[in-house]
Amino acid sequence: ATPLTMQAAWINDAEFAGYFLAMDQGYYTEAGLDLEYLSGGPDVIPESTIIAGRADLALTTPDTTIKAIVEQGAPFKIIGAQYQKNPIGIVSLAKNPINTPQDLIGKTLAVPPVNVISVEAMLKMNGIEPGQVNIVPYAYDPTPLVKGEIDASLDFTTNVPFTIQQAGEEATSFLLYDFGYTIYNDTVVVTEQVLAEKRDLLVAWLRASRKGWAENLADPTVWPPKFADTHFKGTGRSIENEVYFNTAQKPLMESPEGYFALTEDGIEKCLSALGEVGIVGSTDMFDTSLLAEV
Amino acid sequence: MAAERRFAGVRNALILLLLWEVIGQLGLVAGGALPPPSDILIRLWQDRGDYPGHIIATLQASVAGFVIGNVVAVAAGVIFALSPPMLRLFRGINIAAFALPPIAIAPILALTLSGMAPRITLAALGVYFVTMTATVIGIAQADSRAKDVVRAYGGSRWQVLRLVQFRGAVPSILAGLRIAAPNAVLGAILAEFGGGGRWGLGTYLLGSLGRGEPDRLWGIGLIATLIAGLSYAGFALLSRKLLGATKAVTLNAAVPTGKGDSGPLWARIGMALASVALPFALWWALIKLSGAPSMIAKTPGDVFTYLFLAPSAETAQAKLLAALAQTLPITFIGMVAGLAFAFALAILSKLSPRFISGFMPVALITQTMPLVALTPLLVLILGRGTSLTLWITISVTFFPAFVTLAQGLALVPRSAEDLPRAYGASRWTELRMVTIPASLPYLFAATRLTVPRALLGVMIAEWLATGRGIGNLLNQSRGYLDYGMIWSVAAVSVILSVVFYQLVVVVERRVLGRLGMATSE
Amino acid sequence: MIQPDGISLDGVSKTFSGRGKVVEALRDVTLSCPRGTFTAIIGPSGCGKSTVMRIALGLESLDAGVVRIAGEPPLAAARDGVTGVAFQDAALLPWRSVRRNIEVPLEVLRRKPDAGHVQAMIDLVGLKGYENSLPGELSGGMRQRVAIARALVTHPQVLFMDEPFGALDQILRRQMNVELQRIWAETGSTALLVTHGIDEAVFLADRVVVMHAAPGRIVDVIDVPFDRPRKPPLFSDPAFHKVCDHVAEVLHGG
Amino acid sequence: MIQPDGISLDGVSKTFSGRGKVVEALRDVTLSCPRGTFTAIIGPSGCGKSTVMRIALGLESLDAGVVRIAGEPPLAAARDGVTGVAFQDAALLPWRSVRRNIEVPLEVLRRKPDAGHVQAMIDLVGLKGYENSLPGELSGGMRQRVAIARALVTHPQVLFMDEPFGALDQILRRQMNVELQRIWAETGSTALLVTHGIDEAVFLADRVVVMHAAPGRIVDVIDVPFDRPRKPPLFSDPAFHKVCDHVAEVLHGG
Ligand SMILES: Nc1ncnc2c1ncn2[C@@H]1O[C@H](COP(=O)(O)OP(=O)(O)OP(=O)(O)O)[C@@H](O)[C@H]1O
Ligand SMILES: Nc1ncnc2c1ncn2[C@@H]1O[C@H](COP(=O)(O)OP(=O)(O)OP(=O)(O)O)[C@@H](O)[C@H]1O
Ligand SMILES: Cc1ncc(C[n+]2csc(CCO)c2C)c(N)n1
Ligand SMILES: [Mg+2]
Ligand SMILES: [Mg+2]
Repeated sequence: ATPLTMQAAWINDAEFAGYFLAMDQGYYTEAGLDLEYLSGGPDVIPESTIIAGRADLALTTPDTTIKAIVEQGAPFKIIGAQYQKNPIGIVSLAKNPINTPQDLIGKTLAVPPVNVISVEAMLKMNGIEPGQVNIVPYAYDPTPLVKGEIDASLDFTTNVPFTIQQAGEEATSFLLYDFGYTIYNDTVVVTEQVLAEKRDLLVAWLRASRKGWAENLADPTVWPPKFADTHFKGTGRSIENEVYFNTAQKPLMESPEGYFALTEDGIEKCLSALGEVGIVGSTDMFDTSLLAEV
Repeated sequence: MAAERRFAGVRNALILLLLWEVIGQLGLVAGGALPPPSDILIRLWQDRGDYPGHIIATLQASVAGFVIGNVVAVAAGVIFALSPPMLRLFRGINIAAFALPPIAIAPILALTLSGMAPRITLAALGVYFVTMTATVIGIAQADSRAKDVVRAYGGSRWQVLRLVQFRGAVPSILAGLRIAAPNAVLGAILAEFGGGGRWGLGTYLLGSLGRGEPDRLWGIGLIATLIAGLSYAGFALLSRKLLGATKAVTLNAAVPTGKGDSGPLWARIGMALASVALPFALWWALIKLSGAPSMIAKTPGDVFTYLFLAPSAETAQAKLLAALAQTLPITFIGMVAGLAFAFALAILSKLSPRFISGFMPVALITQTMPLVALTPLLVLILGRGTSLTLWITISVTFFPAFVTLAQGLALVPRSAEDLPRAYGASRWTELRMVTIPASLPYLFAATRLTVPRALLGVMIAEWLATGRGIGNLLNQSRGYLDYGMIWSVAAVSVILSVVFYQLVVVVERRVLGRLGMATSE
Repeated sequence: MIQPDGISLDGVSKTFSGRGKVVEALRDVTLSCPRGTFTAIIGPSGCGKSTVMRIALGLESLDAGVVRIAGEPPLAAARDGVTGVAFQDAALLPWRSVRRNIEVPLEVLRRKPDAGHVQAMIDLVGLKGYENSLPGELSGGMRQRVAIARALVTHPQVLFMDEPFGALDQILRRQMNVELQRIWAETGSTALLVTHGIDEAVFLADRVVVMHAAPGRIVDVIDVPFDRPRKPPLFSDPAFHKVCDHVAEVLHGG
Repeated sequence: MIQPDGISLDGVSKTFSGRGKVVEALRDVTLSCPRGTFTAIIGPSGCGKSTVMRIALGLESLDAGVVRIAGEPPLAAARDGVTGVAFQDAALLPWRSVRRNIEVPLEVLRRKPDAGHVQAMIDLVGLKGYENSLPGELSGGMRQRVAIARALVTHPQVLFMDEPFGALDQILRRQMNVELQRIWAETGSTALLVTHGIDEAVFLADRVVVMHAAPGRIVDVIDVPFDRPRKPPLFSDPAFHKVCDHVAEVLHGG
């Protein structure tokens, strides 16, 4: 087996269940890969890891990746996308619901600093001036939302509503995707050099990962409990949370063209949405040929 | 007496705990976002299976970092105390080690080192400056009368150091180690945020953040505090044992034989240039040696290009200046507030040791509890304005200053304090006329510790809560892989810290010089 | 009404338990100095003289006994500005000039320093010209003189001095003896002087208290009958020598 | 070959420019103490006695002049373990016990402390039982005695003592005088003693150097002719008094 290293985008949670399954079931080994999996975290910038040569491929948010290609000349290629629809959305409490961008006017919205321009783009697309919404930093803890200090937060809609339910509140949310900010997420990114040198391995990785995801999402409640003592051990999260997450993310990942699909339409939407933010990408930043081989 | 005092300390801590319980149970603070201790304990018990792995990981990194950082710090402190030119030469580097925002360096460390190394490095960086400063001041304040004895017997510089200065510096170094303990633990935890590992209290905290369960977060914070607290208590005890009756009997009146800025003008100018150039040279060399890709690791030249020559330079400058304009004013206020708070506490520690021993656990929590975990609570109580920034800045700055100051106050010889007492002076008059002036060198050392931290405190508040200034700029830039901006912010924040620091040094030299006291800088 | 004693110690005991050993510094020391009298304490090194003084000043806790200064507990008396003190160690504040060191007690007592008076004290101890020097720039004897000036500057009603002239040369010492007597007589203060000079003790004091060591205790109180003001020729008076010899005998004997 | 002097200062001048004022501490001081002689320096407070000593020890820079200790520059002599010193201020290391304070010079000179000898020194100064006490637990006079023991512990060939007996009572002082004479004679060392006691100077010294102040200078060197070893009865010898009177005259006169 040939070694291959992947950098995930966040700590171990259901967002990466498909990879865990593929690892545990030996799909990567079958494909001739000796996969090393690196967990992420809030201060881990996956693109940096592949630039530094610490990993061969990384799961990224496309806005960051494409901005880096455009502005820094980073030699990245996107060879797949885990989420066909970005799960990031505006989450609020049902008792103070925010169901559309218009509802945000005059409200306080917590956004991770990285995502501020995405939110501003979405607001602009919906005819709202950024000044009309009070944007404050968000550090992934929903307590201020639950306590009403903020009215809404930008977070993974697949995840936080569960926490809010646990806290005894009802959550409501909408995806940025559904209001014009049509980007992928957890895009699979490699450097041009790796693409050239390890193309076969990458194809093998995509194939094995697809298999893992298909099996995992066949019944989203089955696999997370199996990782309780392995991949999910000591993460501080609960298995119920992962099941919720896994279930919620299923519709966002599925595509008629299979998992990781990069469709012409999808790429077009992604690029045009980013264009609104001032990130002018192009189709040649995507390499769909590997998926074609799978 | 001693037993009574210890009892009073325990009693005060218990009262505090009880108060906390009541507040927590009734949800008096922040709509119940502050969990009562009982909930935290119950939660700790429920989570007991998770903890061992995380504790071991954090313990390994923080202990290794603590040991390495302190060994280097004491060695460096000795060298700097013996050779003021070296101290000047390394000032920029020393301050950078203290003032560089962990959020900026953690990712870089993770990319250039592997395994536990990034965590150990960050923990070591967290302790280095504090212990080094404590060593330098301890050595500089050594009693010249005792030095004369050794010198009169032909004692070498080394013997003077070993027999008099180093031993004399032990109380001060122990104070440094006390501050270092929480710094090491926090450093290790912060490194986990950028490292992507599976184990460690920081990692556990990350996973728990999204749960919106403050009792878990507090549990993690309290375990970290416990680790730091044990170390703190150990060194405090050692310090009390060692110090006891061994402080100087009388004040040393001797005026330091001023060497001053010696040497010809060209040598002094050369020295000044070298001390400015060296940090940049080292920065450049480290980047080259680490072999990190140039898109990530920027040399001083790259930063210059980014800020002044590149096509995007103007935008970058504008962003940076706008952010600085937001950050700087509050930094000044935060610096003063942090120092004032430390000063008030230090005075209180002299006037009412019991109160302080009860307060100490609270102080330690503020030092080891990662602020990310506290932010929700803080914003609920204080909002997201100036008062929050000030409180965060105070919490980031006061502790080293407080311990240093308290140490200085504790070292004042009995005979000096007898004088005002014999005239029936109030405790306050005694402090004002004798104790505080006698410990001025420590007051300045404390100020020097506060200055670089204040900027860091403001940046953390900006990053976590207010979304303004260079703290926010730094965080946003990370998301866009705008490493040019990341390094610019880091460089500017270090340069600012150095400038503030230098201002303090100038004032310190003038004041202490006028009063006939030895300066450590 | 009976006026209270200037200084009164009643059954005072004090034991130190240091690291090295346990020392019974004072055992049942009773001493009363009526108002306006001059008392000298003499005794071997380590017999507890300084401890007596520090206890009378309220600087040291006692194991047993009662102390009154002008009828008040020591700290209250000190607060009222009754006491003046020169410690065995000059205990100058190194960062303050000679003048500002002398002004310390005035500041503590919140009295306005009278520049002329402070200068007079400086001149008295022969430090004219050194007003602005720091203690580190003075010789050992000069520092001690600053401490003397500082003890006198508040016109204390009760004056404590712990070997104030130890580092001075003979002439200066005699001069200071005479000056001290003059100031004491002028102010009508109660004085307690610790000294190793038998002649000095006899020249200055109304009563010489002799202490012995281990445990520290008072073995005798010797009255000195000479008229006031005493003049330097007294030093060569045979009667004077007789008293001195008596003191020496008690001091050295049993 | 002529043996070099034990201590020799040639045309030494020293001016301090402190913050208070400029002080000419020494002007053209020339002094030579042949090997094995005992010299006492006497002079008013602030005349530069301590400065002479500190210069001879290499602790103070000079403006002009040459200093030799046993033929060597001060620092070289010190390194060779030639010198012993007791400062005016006891200058003990506060964290070291009495015994360990006395051992300091031995440690500096990398000699192995001989426990018996160190104990003998402790007994000599009457501190038996206080071996493990810290300086903070001693009286003023006791601290000074530790400094004396420390000065003697290295069997120095050249011994400097700056008012070592200032805080001691008369008897102890006399005892120490006698002991010092004995040790000095036994070791054949060159001794330089700064003192305010004229009788002490005359009793101990072969020559008494009288200094005057402002500027600090030597005004006379008076030979003391008495045989060795000198015994305490000498103190009451009329010849002794005559020398003392002469010293006093030079000291006070001029
Ligand atoms: N803080 C202390 N801790 C322990 N022992 C002490 C302390 N202070 C004084 N002593 C002991 O108490 C005794 C008396 O000390 P004190 O200073 O009163 O002596 P003294 O008569 O003033 O002597 P001297 O003439 O040498 O100054 C000494 O034996 C000393 O060792
Ligand atoms: N470091 C210094 N800076 C300025 N002046 C000094 C310094 N040291 C000593 N002097 C001055 O030098 C003069 C001589 O001082 P020195 O200590 O030699 O006197 P001394 O003869 O030992 O006096 P004493 O008997 O009082 O100890 C004094 O006038 C003193 O003010
Ligand atoms: C791929 C990925 N990126 C980030 C997070 C953590 N997270 C939750 S919401 C949010 C803001 C938008 O990125 C972030 C960073 C995650 N769970 N998965
Ligand atoms: Mg005494
Ligand atoms: Mg002197």
